[in-house]
Amino acid sequence: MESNLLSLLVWLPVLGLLGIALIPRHRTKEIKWMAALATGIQLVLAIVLWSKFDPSDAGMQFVERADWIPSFNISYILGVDGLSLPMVILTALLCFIGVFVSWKIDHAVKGYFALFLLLDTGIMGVFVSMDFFLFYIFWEVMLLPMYFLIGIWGGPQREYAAIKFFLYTLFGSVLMLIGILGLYFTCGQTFDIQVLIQNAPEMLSGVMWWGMSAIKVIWVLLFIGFAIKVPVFPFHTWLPLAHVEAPTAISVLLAGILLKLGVYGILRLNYGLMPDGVWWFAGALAFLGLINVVWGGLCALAQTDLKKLVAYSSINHMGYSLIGMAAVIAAGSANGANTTAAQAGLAGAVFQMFNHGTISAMLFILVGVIYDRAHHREINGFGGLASQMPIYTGITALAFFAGLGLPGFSGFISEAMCFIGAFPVFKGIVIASTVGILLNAAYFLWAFQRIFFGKLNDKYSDLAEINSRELFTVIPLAIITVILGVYPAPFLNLVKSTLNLIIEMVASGSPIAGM
Amino acid sequence: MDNIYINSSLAILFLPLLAFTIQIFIGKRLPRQGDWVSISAILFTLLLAGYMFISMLAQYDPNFRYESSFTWMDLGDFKIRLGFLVDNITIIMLLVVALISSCTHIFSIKYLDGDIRYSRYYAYLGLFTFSMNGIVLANNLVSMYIFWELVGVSSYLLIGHWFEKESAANAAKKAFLTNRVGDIGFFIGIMTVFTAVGSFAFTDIFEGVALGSIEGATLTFAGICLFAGAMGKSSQFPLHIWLPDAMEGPTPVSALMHAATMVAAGVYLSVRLFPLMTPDALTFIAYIGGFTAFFAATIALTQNDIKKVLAYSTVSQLGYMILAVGTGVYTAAFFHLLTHAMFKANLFYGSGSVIHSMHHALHKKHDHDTDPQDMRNMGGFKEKMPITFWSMTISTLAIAGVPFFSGFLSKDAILGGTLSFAQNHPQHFLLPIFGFGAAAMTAFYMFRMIFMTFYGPSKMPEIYDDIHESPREMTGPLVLLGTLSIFVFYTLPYFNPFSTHGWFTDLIVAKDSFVPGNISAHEIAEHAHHAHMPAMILSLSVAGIGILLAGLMYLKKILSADTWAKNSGPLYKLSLNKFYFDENYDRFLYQPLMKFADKVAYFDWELYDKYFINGFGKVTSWLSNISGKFDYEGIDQGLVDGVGRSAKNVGHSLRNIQTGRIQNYILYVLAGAILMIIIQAV
Amino acid sequence: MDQLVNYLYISAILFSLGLFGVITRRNGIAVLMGVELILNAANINFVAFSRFGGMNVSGHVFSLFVIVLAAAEAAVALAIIITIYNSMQTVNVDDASRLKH
Amino acid sequence: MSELAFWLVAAITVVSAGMVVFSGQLIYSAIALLFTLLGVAGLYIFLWADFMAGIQVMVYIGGILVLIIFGIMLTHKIESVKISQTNVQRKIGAFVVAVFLLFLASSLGSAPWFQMVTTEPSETVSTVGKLLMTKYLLPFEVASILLLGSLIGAAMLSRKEG
Repeated sequence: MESNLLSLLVWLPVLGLLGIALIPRHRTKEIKWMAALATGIQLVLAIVLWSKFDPSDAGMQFVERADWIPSFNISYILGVDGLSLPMVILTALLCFIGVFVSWKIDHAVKGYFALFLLLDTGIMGVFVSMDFFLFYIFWEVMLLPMYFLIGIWGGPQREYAAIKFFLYTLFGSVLMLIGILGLYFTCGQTFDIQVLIQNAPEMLSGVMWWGMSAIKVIWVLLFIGFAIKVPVFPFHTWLPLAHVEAPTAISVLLAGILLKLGVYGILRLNYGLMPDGVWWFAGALAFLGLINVVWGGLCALAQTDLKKLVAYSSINHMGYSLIGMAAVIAAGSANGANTTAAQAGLAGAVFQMFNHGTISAMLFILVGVIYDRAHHREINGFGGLASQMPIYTGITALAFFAGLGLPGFSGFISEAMCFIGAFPVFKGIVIASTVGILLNAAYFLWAFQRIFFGKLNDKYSDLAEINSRELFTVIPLAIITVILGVYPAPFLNLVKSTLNLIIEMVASGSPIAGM
Repeated sequence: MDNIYINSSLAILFLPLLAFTIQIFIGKRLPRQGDWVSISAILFTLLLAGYMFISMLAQYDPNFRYESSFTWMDLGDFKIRLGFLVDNITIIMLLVVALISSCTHIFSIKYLDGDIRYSRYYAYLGLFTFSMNGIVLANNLVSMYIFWELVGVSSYLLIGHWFEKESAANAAKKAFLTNRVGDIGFFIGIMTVFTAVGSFAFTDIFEGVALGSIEGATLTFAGICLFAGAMGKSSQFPLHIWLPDAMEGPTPVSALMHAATMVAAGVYLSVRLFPLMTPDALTFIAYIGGFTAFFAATIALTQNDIKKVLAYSTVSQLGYMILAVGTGVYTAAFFHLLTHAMFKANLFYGSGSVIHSMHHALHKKHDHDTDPQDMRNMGGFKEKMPITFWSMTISTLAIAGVPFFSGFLSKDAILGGTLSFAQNHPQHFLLPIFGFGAAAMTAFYMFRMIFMTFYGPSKMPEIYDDIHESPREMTGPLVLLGTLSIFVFYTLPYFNPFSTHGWFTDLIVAKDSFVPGNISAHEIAEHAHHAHMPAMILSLSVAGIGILLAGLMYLKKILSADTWAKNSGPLYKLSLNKFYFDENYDRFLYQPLMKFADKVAYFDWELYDKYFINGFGKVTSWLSNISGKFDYEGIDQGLVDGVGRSAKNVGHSLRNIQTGRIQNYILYVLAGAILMIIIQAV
Repeated sequence: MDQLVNYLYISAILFSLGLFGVITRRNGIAVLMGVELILNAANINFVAFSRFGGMNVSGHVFSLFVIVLAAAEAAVALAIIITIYNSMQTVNVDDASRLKH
Repeated sequence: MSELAFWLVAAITVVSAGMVVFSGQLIYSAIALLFTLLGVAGLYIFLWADFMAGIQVMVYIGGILVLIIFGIMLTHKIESVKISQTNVQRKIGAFVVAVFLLFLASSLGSAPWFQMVTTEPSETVSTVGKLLMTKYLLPFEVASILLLGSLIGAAMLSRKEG
């Protein structure tokens, strides 16, 4: 059982999918419960995984290994470490919640939940696959259901949004594929990520392609692939559109997990395989983070559509993560071997991506709740809802305050850690991006005021209070946010040995000489 | 012994939080909306704080200090330890917070009677008390910052208590955002200090400063940044704009947060961090404080809203405290914080009492348009509300700096410090001018308020009959705090009304700065002592002039206020309109920012995405058109004999290969196989 | 006759002819005959390799299975062709392809 | 002598196969196919596969060919014995197939074939039978299921009401 835990986690949704396929299409209730069952068991398994995980071990655990296409050295390798475990848990949790968020889906229910479960498998697979080829396959598996989920069950502009999302991501994955092949042929024709992590730094150093360092080329190829998912500034425009058009549950998964894949990929692959490249790129990374923070914040401030505001806030929040990631180079001897800052920054970045997962999921669910009732999301179209829906107001206030980085919520800790970590190396950038904290507060509070404060809009005097199903989807996330905000140690202990390993690797790298 | 401190501190910290939790979740369903839960929690806190205070007095040790911390997070090298620091300053602050908070809780029973969010209100009070105690107990910058922001949010929630009013919602947002500006500075300061020292704990930081791990310009920068937090919270120029607006909140809240405790947090922070401030940073602080004291006083001169007068007075008094920190007499700052908390809270309760009765009187007349806070509608309340009148008068005497009252002692200490500072550094002659000027104005506008409210004929005779003294729940705190404005409580066991010498000066002793080369605490005390006499005489005379002028203008009406206003020309208008700060911030910061944000969003959505990104799509489809044509005309037609017919576009050209004829496919397969063989052979 | 390669040549020719038939014939039955040729070519190879590979009879078994398959395939294919003919009055494969539904 | 016989059989096989493909009339093709199949059976004999030769004659000629002729008869009016048939993509097909054959032949000719020297067994039936019942039992059973399936399938397809 234990040795197959990861496979079970990955393929369980597919089992659920088969189950759904057997249920006649008009029995929507059974279909929904089947999806809930599959994701529920998955969540339980994820928790079992967590309880059996040994946080002191920095390496891969629960490794499964089987030959797949031996002639190309492609294998089926799964494993988790401190970096991916939180993401696995988050994925299981959000997928489970996502099923209940989509409870109200009323057309083509069967197809929806089938695709939903397929998406679940894809995401889970990306986080646990330790073979580059497998990773890529899962990466693509994820793309397809997303396309249909947005394109069929989305809002009025759904087709445009879906195709845009699809093309953007496809563009990224093509570049990524080139990068993967480059690595494959330069580093001993293997796709095994663990082997690559061992060998790649050495085998890549000094390799030149067309007068450019191979590290730089591969770094940039992979980075763009991941940056589109994050999304990093110039590649971000699919996000607001996709978020706005996607059904609520899909927005939740999109913001909660899919964006994290980008950061995860950069940390796992760019950082793991090319520590020298980190030295070359960290400055740019921090700068992109700054742009994300400020740009996202400003755009969010200008929005009148609540969902778009939350979408831009995601861009803003992921910027903090980028800044924190860039802090890793503080650990290098050139920067005074300041491992303290590097640990703070990297742990902050990882923590931020987890927290954004819970917080933005909460925000999107809450936007969905109000949209279901009022059938629009125009911020200025509400007003005074606080007196009509006190519980909803309370939860939303909690989510908004969590989003604007109020202490007591987990988002604050991670943002602060990102900044503290990056400060010694990138003083100017960090100081400039603290403006983001202000923008953050400004757009959330302003939106909050416009929706909930003031006199109650007569149109909404019969708006129903948030119901227990919706509460059930939000409360777990709120609890996690608060608990980790008060006492983050459980999370940080989980990730720290893996992250310290990454820091060690990066610290041992050096800036690339020449082009 | 230590354990008792730690246990009572923990209890003091978490009891209000418990009350908050209970109120938030089940408050509404409890009898009396659960106010008794909050009140008993806070009274218990008061008991504990009182106990700590008494044991402090029993110990009578100026160097008493107890610290305890635990590891909050540990990433190997990066560690954060949070903990408590209990010393005399902490204990006094805890008592102040518990006392004023208890008063507010009791005062609010009647003041908010029948409010629709009564339990919510008490919940937020609990949250505030919790976070304020957190600030007071913090022994490190991290927990300080955490509670700092939590205080901000409880202030947001309480100012916005009546959120149906647009102005209240705006004020709440403004308060939070303005505070955030300061907090950003605070945060940058924390990062600077941490980067240099590697720890957040005060003790480690001071040690680092003493050892020189952070010094010179960096330390000045860090000091000023940290002080920026205090500027935001203590509403110092130019971040003072939120405090007057914050008066939109219920008056007891104004008394608790926006007069006595929360705004004093900035001063508290400055006092705590005084040892790491460099002379340059201190000079900056002194000027900010001095200017704020003066500037806010000039605005207070002309305000007609009773709470606005008090609000600007608060800003001005906070400026005093900051000035004291800047000039090195930081114990005087803390002393003023203590006395100010009592008399200013009292003044707010008094104004609350007046507003409450005005409100009820107006309500009886079904008059909802008249502003119950406007002093031009009051007058002659002295007979109707004697308790309120007397307690307010005592507090006004205290704030004006009249001997035998607490304010005299603390203000005098500050002014003495400022004067001696200017004597040693003649180039900073402006600071005492600010200080004494503000003192004169304070005396003037406070008595103006008293005269306009309580003396003379009533300006709205139609409601005069309905003005009544407030109920006991409201007068109780008034009497208590009014009594505490008398000097003896601060000079015990001595009874000299002209000397601060007493338990406070014995227990709170200034310590040397940790910044190498700074002037020592002993020297500062020495200088201040010398300046004591002239400062006292000067302050007494300016206060006397202020009171006299107020009396002539508003009591005896010998001087006409209108004529004076006219004569002062634009100055009067500037003061009345608060120097147009809000308007200018709106015009030069807020609006441009919003416009910029709109532009950015427009660019992002309408231009960048629509043209640039979608342009890629267009280019790609154009290229694929070309390649499709090439494919069709070049390859397809040549290879497939006679199959291709007229095809309209690229999509169709591809379709031509898809004949649906299996035999064609086999042929292609075969051709492909041959091709592969050829490739293999070559 | 004792040279493996001769058999292979014959088989190759048979295979190519069969292929040509499959590709070019329009009549379904003729296509089927082409397929039979291809199968026979394969069978010759099996048996030939069996003979020159140490008389390993496994080759025979294989071609036996191929024959079985061929029989099944012929039966089904003819059934299909007859059905198509019954409904469309044609046995031309390309006609059939054009009349989907 | 046997060498001559071999070439004769080979010639019959190849030529008749050509006729199968090129003949303009379907019924001629069918008859040519008969000779091809017979030729292949002959080749089996030269390859010491007596049992296979027998099976070839029985199954192919006795079964499949009869089936094909039945098919031809069933799908054409009996009076039109000259069942003409046309070809598509003749030229290009011929070209491609010819090139293919060329490659095939050249690779066959250039490959270094390895031949084992063995003696002719007296008969192969028992060996084949043993193999079928032991080593190839599973494929054997599968083949039987396939046959059953195709039997049912064919019956289903050719029912009047499909």
